Amino acid sequence: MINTIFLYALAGVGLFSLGLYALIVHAHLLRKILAINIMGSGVFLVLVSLADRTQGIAPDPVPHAMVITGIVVAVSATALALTLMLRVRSETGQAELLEEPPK
Amino acid sequence: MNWAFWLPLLIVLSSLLAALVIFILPEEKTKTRIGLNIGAALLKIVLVAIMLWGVHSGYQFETRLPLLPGLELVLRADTLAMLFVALSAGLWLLTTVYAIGYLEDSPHRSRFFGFFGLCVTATVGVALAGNLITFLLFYELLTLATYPLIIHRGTEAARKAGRTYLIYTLAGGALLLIGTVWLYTLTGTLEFTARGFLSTLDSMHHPALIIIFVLLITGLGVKAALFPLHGWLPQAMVAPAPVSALLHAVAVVKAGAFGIIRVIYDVFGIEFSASLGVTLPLAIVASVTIIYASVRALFQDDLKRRLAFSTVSQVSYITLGVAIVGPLATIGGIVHLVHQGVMKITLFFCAGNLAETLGIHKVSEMSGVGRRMPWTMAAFTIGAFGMIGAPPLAGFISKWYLGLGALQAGQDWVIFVLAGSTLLNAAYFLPILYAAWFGKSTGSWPNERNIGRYETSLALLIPPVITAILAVLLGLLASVPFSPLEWTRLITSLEYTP
Amino acid sequence: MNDILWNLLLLSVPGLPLLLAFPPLHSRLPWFRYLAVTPAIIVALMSMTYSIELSWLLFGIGLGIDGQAQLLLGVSALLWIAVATLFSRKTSNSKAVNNLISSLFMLTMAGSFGAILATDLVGFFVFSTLMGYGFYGLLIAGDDLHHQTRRAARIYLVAMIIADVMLFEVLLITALVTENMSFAMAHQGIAQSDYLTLYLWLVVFGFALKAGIWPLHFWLIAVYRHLGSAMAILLCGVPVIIALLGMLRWLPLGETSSITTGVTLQGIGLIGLLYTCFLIFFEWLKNRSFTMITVYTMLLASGLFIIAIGTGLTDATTWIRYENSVYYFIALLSLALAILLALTIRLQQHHTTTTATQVDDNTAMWFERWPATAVAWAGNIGSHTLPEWRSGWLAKVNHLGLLVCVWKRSLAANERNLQGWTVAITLFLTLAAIITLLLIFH
Amino acid sequence: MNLIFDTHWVMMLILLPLFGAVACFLWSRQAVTLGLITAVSVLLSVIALTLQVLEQGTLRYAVGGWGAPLGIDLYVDGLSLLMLIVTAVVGVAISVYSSAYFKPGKAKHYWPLWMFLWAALNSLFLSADIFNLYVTLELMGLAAVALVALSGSASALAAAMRYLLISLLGSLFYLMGVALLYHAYGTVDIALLAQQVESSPAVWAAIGLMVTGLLLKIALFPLHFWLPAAHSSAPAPVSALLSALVVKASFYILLRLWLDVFPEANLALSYLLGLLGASAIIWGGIQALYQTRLKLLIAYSTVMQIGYLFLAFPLASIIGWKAVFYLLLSHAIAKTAMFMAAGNILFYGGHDQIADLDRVAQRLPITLTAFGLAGISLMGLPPSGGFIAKWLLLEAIILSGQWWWAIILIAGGLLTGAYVFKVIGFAFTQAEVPHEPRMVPKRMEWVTLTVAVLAIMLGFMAPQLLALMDLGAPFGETMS
Repeated sequence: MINTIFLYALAGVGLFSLGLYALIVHAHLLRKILAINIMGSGVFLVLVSLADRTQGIAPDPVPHAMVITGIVVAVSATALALTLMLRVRSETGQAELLEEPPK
Repeated sequence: MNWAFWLPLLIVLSSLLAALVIFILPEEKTKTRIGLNIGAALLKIVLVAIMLWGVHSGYQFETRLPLLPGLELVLRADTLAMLFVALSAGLWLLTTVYAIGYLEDSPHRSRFFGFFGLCVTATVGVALAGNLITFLLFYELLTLATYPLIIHRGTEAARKAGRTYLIYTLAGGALLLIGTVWLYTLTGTLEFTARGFLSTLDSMHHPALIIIFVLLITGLGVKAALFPLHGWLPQAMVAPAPVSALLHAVAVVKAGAFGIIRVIYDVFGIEFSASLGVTLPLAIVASVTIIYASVRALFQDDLKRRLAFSTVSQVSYITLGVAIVGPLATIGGIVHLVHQGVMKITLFFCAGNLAETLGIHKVSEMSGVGRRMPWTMAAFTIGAFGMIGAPPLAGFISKWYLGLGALQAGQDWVIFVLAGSTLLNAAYFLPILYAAWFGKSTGSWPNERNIGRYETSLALLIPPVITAILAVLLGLLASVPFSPLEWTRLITSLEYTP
Repeated sequence: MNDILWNLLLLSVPGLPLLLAFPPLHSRLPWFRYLAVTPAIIVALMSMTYSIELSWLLFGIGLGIDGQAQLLLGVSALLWIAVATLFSRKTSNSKAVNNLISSLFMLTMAGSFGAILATDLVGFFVFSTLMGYGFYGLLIAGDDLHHQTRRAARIYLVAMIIADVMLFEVLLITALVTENMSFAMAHQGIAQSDYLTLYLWLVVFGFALKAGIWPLHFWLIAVYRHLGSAMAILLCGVPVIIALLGMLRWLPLGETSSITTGVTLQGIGLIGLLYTCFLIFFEWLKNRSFTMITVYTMLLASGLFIIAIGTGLTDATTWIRYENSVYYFIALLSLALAILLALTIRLQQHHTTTTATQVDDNTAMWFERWPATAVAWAGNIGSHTLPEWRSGWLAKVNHLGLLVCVWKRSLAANERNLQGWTVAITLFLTLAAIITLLLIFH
Repeated sequence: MNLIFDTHWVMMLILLPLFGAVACFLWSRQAVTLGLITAVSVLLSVIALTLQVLEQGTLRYAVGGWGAPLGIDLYVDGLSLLMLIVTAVVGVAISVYSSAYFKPGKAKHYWPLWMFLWAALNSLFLSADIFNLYVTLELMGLAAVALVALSGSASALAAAMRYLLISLLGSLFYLMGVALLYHAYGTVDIALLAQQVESSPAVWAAIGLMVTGLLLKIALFPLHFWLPAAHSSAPAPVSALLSALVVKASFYILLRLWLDVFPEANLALSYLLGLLGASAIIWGGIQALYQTRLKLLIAYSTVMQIGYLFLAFPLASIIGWKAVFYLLLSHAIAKTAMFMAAGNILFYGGHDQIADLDRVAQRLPITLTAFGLAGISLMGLPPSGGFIAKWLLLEAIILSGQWWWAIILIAGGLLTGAYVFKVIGFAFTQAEVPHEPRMVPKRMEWVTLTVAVLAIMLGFMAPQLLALMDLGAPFGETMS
């Protein structure tokens, strides 16, 4: 019997993988940042869905607390990433990472 | 104050502290530096003399500091240690005096004398080490302290020599480390004990012990310049003369040889080593080194290079003496530690004098130099004859006991090695003497300078003369109490089961 | 009190020359050469048997005087005075060279006196080595030196070093069997040990090399060809006589018999005698060089000496009877030869010496040429009779020979003409072969 | 005395730098002074905490009195205490160094970030649950990225960006693992997990995710690609911080999890880690040898030294763990000194090309000495912390019978020797100074030397430090 909650979890893992794929494949920094965010959402989805470990009883509150914390972290990380991206673009003229090693 | 605890530590610290102060001394404070150098050297000699007397009267001097759980930093004054300590303390003073004269007006003296002091500290530490880990510690310190001395000149050749030196010695040190740790895991102790501490080990471990022996001896053999690990030594002669003198006579090469003595006698135990069957191969390696290096020395035109190959050859006498299982050979090997030191330092001092005063670096430039610098060349002559083993010089005593020991142990082949070495030594030393005394002088030298009132400055002249006299006295007065020979007899009596 | 005086006197016999070897001392003293001989003469004149033991010196060295030593000391002192007189006439222009020659002179003198007085093996060895090196120095010191003399001196040096190496082995063997190295104790010890034959042969070989006895006489002849009178007298009076003395002292004569060794020695002595006779005959026919004939006379005498030693070894009791006469023999021999040499050299100097240059070419000895000879020999049998590939192989050997030459040339950097090392190697190989054989038999 | 034993130093360690960060931010003109005061007070707190722990044993502190599973627990045992100590020591040294290094314009950004990083590090070491570890890891990462970007050059920004992405990626992997573990056992507390965890597919998946995420952050070969750029383009004090502490923090988490949470018998994984470590040693060493810039050389040296840390995994013995932990400590100190020395050289000559060092090296003897001493510790030559670590590691290797690691260990030591002396060799060549140099403030040189001497002194503190490590028996019960 496929539990709906388990389905959510699977979706979470799917998001995670999708994000990982995008992170590796795309060169543009904005896409990479978005990919990271999608991965994060995937993880949060897994966390929330798996909170319902014990059938019937009210879901465990702890994972929710975790997810909220995680979102806070993710927001600040994204903010930092976006600032950095803008700085990189203003310094190098493009929002991509050059592959060659530093001079 | 507990003298038994503090004295070994003080002996090590006397040069260490001096070195550290010298490091931070500004370059132009020549007087202070000289005072510090000489003062520390004298202090060390006094301390060593006290300890020598103490050891002879049966006092136990021992410093123990915790290093690792179950392992301690041990400085202990046993008879063998005292022999080496006395040698290095004595020759340090002379070399310091010499170096002060030699490096007059040259740059980076603070750095030089700082590392010089460190080098002696490490040597004394090697001598006093009471267990293998302490030995290892100072042994590696010695590598580090001598490297800057070798590349002191900063030329490309010096850098190259330094690099070679490091490759050899660091690799050797690594092998030594593995051997030591392995030994520790087998026995749980590394304490030097007369007649060794391994004979009680289960015979199941004997193959492992043989491998450990090879590891340790290879590691030490690098510094002792055993063939084929000697490659660094002839290159290292680019260093300034006092450094070469110290390197060849006291510090690096001797530390290796001393380590071999320690490992064979106080870790494995000579009788146990013989029963493992490892001494004969070692003796053969030493013999090959003796002959090979002598032959190589024949072909060197650079004086210091020739002396360097001579060192390779002569130091292996020590190893040979140790590897021939028998008390008399042991005496020969150990006493050569001192004798070779005194003779070789004389030779290097003289080579330095020639280079510094006349700009002579090659044997072929030495024709007639005896008339220009008679005192220097007289000292050189004594050193050279000592190396050949002419009686009654110090080298004769060593050869005597080595030969006798070989015969006593039934290893007659060693006689041929000794005879061959004598001939070869004569072959590469006598032409030098011949050229110096009887050759026609061309009248002009490559780079002559007038230093001082005498043939060269007194600081350069006195040390070789003193060591030359010592080389004569060590031979003539070999049987006098407290002579190295008598002291060595005392050491040997402890190493063999009666 | 008297003892102290005697000790001092005895010590000063080798000690005073040794002290006077220091340039600062002898350059300030007048007549120092004669001064150095004085203690020796005093001791030689006082007839007394006395000995001292210097236990603190080396492994313990003994000096002593008895009838035999007195005789030799006296003769040798006389020779030294004669040589000193000859020497002081010819002096170099350079002060440094003079100082050097004087020092070497003193060292040689100290060595010879010490060896005569020594009552133990080590002492004898020490002093005779000192004398040997000193003498080598004297041979080559001086401003204008014939290059052949230089070469001859080098051969002497090599012979001496090899002899010393052998005698060193003798010392080791002795030390192995006895604690006390004095002659008497050593003889006792060695007579009872298994090493007796080895000991005898090493001693005989070592000293025969030093004394230039047939068939080890090659260096002696080479050296003599180009010596001045002073050095010639010194050579026969000091190194040769000391070597003969060494044989007398070191061999356990009169205490033990070794028939085979003795007989073999007698045989060798006899052949040597015959050979020398031939030499003298041819020399007389060819060159009429008085010096060389004198030298050959010396060979003759040493041949006789070897026969005597052989006889002594065959029969101990006979030896005891004529022991003293052997000492007289060598003492007189040295005196007679010295006088003879002095005279002949004087004579020769009045005549023009035209022959010398012709003889020079022969001074390279056969074994010095052995690598080249071997290759030539192989070439002869190879290239004529064998197929191509063999000669190719020979070319390689030849190449090797060339390499040897390169080696030689590289040695020349040290000293122009170092062919002496071929001698060294050959001799060493011979020595090795002999010792190996002896060890096998032993 | 009561003051020491009753105060909650654990909280102080987190709050002090946090307040420091805020203060530096608010009063940016006095940032240097405020930062230094904070640094010293953190150091004092750590000392106090050490005394407290020595007196009372391991410490568990529930923040706000809530307690697990809902509240946050802080836990101090030998492992975390030593990490705190080394952080404090390095932190003070870096603070002193930075006080002279940065120009005022940069300093106002630097100090708050650095204090913030310190707070994150301290709370990371004190965390007793795996989720809290995630949060602190993330905080530390963000602060570190900002510090890397501080110099503002294009390469620094690019390196920072890459570092940020990697860091976030690693954290997310880790968080996924946390989620799985929580699902399986309903707790994130390490101690509780340790009692319950058994081998199961979910646990294995979690282990895989967490280890991957952490390895990314630790930069173990072959996941080290981001490290040299990030560590070498940052300002010197930041490089020191990253190499000495930030990388080590991730390793600390891995160690904690491996020792407490992950079940036994993951033999294959441990061998894999060992193998990667060995490759890192060789690869990092060779790379370092071929670098032409000093800071890159040091950065690759970090890659290499990280490899050593993983040699303990296949050995799985207490002595092995202690060895690598000791290595971690001594590497932290030595690497700090090394980066500081590189900073001095850069400061003085304006470049860090190794081939041109001879002009610079001769004029900075103190710096060069410091570099040499740190190098000795890295090589593992006695007497130094590195030597003790190497000795213990060799002992563990030989006791385990897996002798092939010893070959790697020795080869690594020789490679280290090669690249350290490649630099030091230039100290002795004579060369003229071609241009007007910028004088290095005395403070920077001396603090470098002090840290380097400390790296050597670690060789003489082994008995005490090893005893401290045993507190709470983090590596297992039996005494070695």
